[in-house]
Amino acid sequence: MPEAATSSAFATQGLRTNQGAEETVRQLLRSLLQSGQVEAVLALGKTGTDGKGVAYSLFTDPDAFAVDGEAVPLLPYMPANGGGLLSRLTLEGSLPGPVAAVIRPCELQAFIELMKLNQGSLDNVFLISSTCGGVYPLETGLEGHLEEKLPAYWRSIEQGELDEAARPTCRACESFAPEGADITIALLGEEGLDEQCSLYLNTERAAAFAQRLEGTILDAEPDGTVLERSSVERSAFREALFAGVETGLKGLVETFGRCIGCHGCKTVCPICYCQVCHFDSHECEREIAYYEGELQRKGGLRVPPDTVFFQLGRMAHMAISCVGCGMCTDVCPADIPVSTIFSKVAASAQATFDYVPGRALAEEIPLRTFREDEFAQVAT
Amino acid sequence: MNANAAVLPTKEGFEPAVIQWLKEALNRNVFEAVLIPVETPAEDSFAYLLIKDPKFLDLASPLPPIMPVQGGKAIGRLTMRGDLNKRVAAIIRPCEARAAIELTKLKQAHLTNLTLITLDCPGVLPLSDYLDDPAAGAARFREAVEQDNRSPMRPTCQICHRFSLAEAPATDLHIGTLGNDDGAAVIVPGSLEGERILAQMGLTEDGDESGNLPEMLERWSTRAEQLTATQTERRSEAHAQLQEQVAGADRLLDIFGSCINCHNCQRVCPVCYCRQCYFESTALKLPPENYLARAASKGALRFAPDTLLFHLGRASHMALSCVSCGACEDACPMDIPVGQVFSLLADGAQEALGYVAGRSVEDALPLVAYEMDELHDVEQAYVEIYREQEVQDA
Amino acid sequence: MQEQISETFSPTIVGFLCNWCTYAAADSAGVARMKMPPSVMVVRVMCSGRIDPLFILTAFLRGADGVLISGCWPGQCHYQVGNLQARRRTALLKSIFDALELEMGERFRLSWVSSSEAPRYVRVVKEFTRDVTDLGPCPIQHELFL
Amino acid sequence: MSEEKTFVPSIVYFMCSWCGSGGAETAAAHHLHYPENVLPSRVNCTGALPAVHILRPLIEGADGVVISGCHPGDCHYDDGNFRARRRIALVKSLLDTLGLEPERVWFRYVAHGEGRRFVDTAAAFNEHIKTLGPNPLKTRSDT
Repeated sequence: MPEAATSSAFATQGLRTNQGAEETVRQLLRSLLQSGQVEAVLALGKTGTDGKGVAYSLFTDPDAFAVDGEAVPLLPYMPANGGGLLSRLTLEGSLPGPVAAVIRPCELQAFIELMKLNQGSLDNVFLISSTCGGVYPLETGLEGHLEEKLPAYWRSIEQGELDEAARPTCRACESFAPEGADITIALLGEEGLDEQCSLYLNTERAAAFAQRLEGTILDAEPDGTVLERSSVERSAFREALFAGVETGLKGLVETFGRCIGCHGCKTVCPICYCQVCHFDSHECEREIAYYEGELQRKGGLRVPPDTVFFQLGRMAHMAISCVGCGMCTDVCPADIPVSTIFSKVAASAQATFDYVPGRALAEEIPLRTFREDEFAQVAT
Repeated sequence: MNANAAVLPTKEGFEPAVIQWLKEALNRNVFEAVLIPVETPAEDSFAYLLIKDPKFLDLASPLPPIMPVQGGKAIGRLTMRGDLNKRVAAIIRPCEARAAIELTKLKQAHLTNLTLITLDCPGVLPLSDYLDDPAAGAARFREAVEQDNRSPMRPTCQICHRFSLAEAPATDLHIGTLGNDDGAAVIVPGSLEGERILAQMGLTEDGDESGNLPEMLERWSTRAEQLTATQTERRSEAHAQLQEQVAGADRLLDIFGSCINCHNCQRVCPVCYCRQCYFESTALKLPPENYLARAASKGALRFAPDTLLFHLGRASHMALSCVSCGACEDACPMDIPVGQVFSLLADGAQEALGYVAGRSVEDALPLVAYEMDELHDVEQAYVEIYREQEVQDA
Repeated sequence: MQEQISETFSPTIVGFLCNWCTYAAADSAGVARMKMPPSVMVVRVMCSGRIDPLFILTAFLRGADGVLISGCWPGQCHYQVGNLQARRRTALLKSIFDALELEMGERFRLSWVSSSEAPRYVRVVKEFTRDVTDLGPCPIQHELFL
Repeated sequence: MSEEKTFVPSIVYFMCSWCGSGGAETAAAHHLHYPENVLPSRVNCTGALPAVHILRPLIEGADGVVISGCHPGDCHYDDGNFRARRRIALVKSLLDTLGLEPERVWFRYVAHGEGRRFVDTAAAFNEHIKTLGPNPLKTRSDT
């Protein structure tokens, strides 16, 4: 899988600028807005007068991408899954003009997956992504701790490694090279990221948009060895992480026992797109008779009920499309490693159908298709 | 006010005594089931359990150190579809009882056959603090309770002034522990149902062998009154301070700047009962042209949009029913002081409309009731000098 | 009471039967007075493709020891492909249970039984009842903290 | 030019369809003018105006919101205006607590025949908002 990922991530033309990665991206987005080539840019930005908050914003003012502007497109932080946001942006109709989005590979995957689920439109969306070195947990962003981490973050990126303080989900991520982006920014394992930056322009549109950037055309394909090494390392971490999941009924009950029922994992999940979740619907508003029946049968039951049902049911609904973005773990106020458990289940479900979510628009979602001669062992 | 109160025998310590009492009540068929917090199997949290089999009560904890689920919400989920057929007792904290009463008035809960039993609440620890190390958290909680110290508790608990029902018991039974040492407790009925239960359980004034009841009641209400006064003062000081921190667009947006729109605060709020929240509905999902136009007019648009509208709008929906339980703050992954801000907003709104959320099922909901002659300060008086002209025009 | 049950444990099985094939087979098995264990509580569905994984989860959480899903043979679905979709969903749920090591995979079964195969239906019920009896009561049903 | 003169506030005027908009009709019949930056919006009854619809314009670009309904006792639905008064008291209390200038919301009674009163309300509110200046929230991109 990683080989395929790297090759399609860098499809066509390479461009090396003699500016740092951060500056290159800022300059590119600024020029796109200034020239009117895009109407807006979806990227991370700082909020508030103190700039302590970080949120995605739809920028139309080119000055946001000035050196001291509020946009921070490459900040290793994920306050929301950008794929879900692009879906929200285009849910009620396709974009009237081009909009660029700077998002991470898992966000890109989520967006493609949502397109397969008819939750938006790809038209006029210009996707800029990068080889991802992970992001920090949400709580790192509180009280300005994120700034302190940045030097270490970029140092480890250049060495093709992940900072140990990055989210476990990111350290266990195997699809960190974007597929289907118009522009791929090479970050992982690239040297001198504060002085130079390599961009790979994968579409004609990307080549046209990047014309204003000064740089040298790269002949050689990028060196894939660092990415491969990172992939091996991350796979090992992933296996260790999965091995730590408490399984069985006991494990499930113990892990989700402290769930407070906020359903935040569902709200922030880019794949969970339902307007009203089944588990918030009247279907799950139980009649008195339900409680009394369960009481009769078991002598006691949890109120509100359906904690494990919610988790298992959500797995059944979205595990096939889970992109492992880790938002669910980040948001959990009870510190349940939701993403680890879901990723483990997703890996199993996706392997069953030999499916990689969000890889290509043409790949059908497994539950929408079938073959006559398959899963013979399942049915008797 | 405390007529027909009784002494709760607490020889073996307060919590075991309550559990023993509930077991006996189950055995005597005074209740058919009990809704009570129980420690989870991993021993790292608590959950409400509806218990019929008395043996499960051994695991119960009437006064857990955290509040992972607001008891009012649990009662709402249990009874949202109608009246209970079995007699159930719910052991909850005063703020949870207020939420249950509020939900009843909003027709989202039914109190028939449900006996609300409240306890004097010392507050609870912040959920994240406790989950970091449950054993240490439990010890910290015990110590704080013994020392009558609210500083390790959640900020909303630190400034809570309705932790006891000594002033006006709105629930069927209230167990008072304040003022009496060594876990001694009085149990005070707030309704005829409560009195009936005490009688059934043989807990009456006449049954008080020690003869300490009058003194205990006196000590309890004096202490509760005293503590209420200091807490009220603390609350108004804290609110004044908080208001300075949030007032004005800049400061407000700084506070909500790190919001990630997970809506956890809304989901865990006991009085936010809508199945489909307005702020998640299609009402705010608009064509991309709308978002782009809004972005163009300001230079940028935070996306997903409407963060402030969500918080302010939610306040407009529930501030009058807010019981300041702090569940929202516990559920916030970004540590936004949302519970404190909402308690500030709620106090202001409830004062403006002369209402106290969850005080009694009898009080009419403030947006349902009205007076003809009230709130004239929100009407914009028409300047009389125009009148002449008006008559002329006509 | 639990001890008593385990001695003469007869499992509760929820059977989701397709209206066009298996339900008819079950019907004719009854008409022909074929003998089978009374373990299956039948839920008639219009197509095995209608069965959401949540139905199966609900059955287990509400006290079922086994879940039987039965529809038309591949190629014979009244709605062309509903049974093939059901098969994929079953595979999905099995993979979820496997990943969580829930040991539930054996407790639900997908069988093809056409409307004329009453004896086959009886055999399926007998075999599944025997297998679930061997597995014993489903541990989920007495868990308080679900 | 000073800033105050160039500031044209954007104002949303929610009017009850029985009285407020009747007032607007009367005003039109009498050829009375009101500032064109006041955007009229008809609601069936002020009692049917959710608090969120007052907050939303204030966050998304309006400098002020004015609401007019029937005089007390004249409500087409008996008590809609009394309920509206409570709801507006709630909104004002929230805005006041958060220092968001509750004076940007006005509530006034305007009857069907009171065209002059309608025009005066629009004009007076316009002047009032001009003195208050632009709403600080409307330029913020991080709401």
